[in-house]
Amino acid sequence: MTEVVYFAWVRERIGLPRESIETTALTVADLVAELRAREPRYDAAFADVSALRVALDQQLSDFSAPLAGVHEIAFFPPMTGG
Amino acid sequence: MTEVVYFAWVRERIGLPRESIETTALTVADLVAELRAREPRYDAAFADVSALRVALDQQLSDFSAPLAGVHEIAFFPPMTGG
Amino acid sequence: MRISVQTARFDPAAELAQFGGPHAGAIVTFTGIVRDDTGTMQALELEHYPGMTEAAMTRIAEEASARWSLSDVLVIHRVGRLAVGEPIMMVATAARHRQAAFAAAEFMMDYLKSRAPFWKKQIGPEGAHWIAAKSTDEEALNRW
Amino acid sequence: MRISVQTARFDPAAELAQFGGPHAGAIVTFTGIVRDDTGTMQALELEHYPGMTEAAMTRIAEEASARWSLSDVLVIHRVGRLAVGEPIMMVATAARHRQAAFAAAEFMMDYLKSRAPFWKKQIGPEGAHWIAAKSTDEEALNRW
Repeated sequence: MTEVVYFAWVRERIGLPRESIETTALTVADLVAELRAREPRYDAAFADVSALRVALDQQLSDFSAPLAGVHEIAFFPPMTGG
Repeated sequence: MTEVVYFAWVRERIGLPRESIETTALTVADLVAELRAREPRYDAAFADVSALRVALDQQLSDFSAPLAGVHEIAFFPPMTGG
Repeated sequence: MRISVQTARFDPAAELAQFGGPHAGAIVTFTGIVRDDTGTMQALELEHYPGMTEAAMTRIAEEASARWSLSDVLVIHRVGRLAVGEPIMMVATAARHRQAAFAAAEFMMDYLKSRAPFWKKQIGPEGAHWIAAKSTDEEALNRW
Repeated sequence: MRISVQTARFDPAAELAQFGGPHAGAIVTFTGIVRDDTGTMQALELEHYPGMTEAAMTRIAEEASARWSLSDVLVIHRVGRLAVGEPIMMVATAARHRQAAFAAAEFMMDYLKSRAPFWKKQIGPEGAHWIAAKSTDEEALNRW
């Protein structure tokens, strides 16, 4: 099982902060395609991945990264700290 | 009468913080030549004018500046504030 | 070194009073305050990614510390609901010389803006909206 | 705006507590502290040019304030005899954005270093010597 976590408007569009999923996706991009196929709210949230960032096990990563060995995948918009 | 003011090591070499002088010097450089001719301690203090700065009526100026209308001339080393 | 992610309000003056260490010649602080540009903002809400946030702040502070030989470093960032006029965050750097203290503080600010997982939501009378990242914030990283 | 040349010690934290004004989003402070690089320094003595000093500090603060639209600005500089570890001087800037607050503070520091009439003398067990200006301080002015 893989934990998928959502923040900010990604969380709001999908309607939940985190979920455990069973996936065979090899890369982040594969997982995104899988999620988009699920339901319109996922499709809407991931419509423009250039507006999204991804972290694998709390390290910033990118959409082409492999998922092997990853426990937690987080999707969120560009950060606005400071 | 013109007030001449000295700071930091210029003051220490000349041995006084300020003096009133009667001068017919037209420029700062002329005044420096006049002072150097007075006594060895002035000659020593003004030996290297590139190591000195001058202010005319409390405005930074340079050695070629005219003295007409100036009331207070200050000589000092480069500033080290902050 | 002090790193804190907190919901509680903090006092930048009290933080400065305790900051520095014995060999500092130069101390720089930056304080960010909730600003109301529109005149109608009711609050700012800050979401973050617990765990990753602390790790990112620590990494940024350690990198600044090593690169500019800081004798002390501080990063505080609030999360949760903040009112206009309240401090959001603060960084402080202590170094021997002013250039190092300034550079380290600016470096930390640039990285916190775009590389620490915080998201700001502005709450006004007509609802809430997420503040978008600025491309200039991403570009600011290029100078380091 | 607050400009002060003073012999009395000051408290940077207390100054920060009072600083800012209602529309600031970003506050930067710089504090300079007497540092003992040799391990044998007994005191630092600061001489200045009364009258010209205040005028130079005011001019520098007004220029920074206009150029970066500061909502508040502070410059304090001590003169006389200072012990190791005591604050020498402080600048603070308040602006809407962080870049303006940082730039204004660095600009003021660069100008205070080389354009305000202060001279530092280091007092040690084997006597006193005037601290020489650094060419890098003069060069720092070129960036503004």
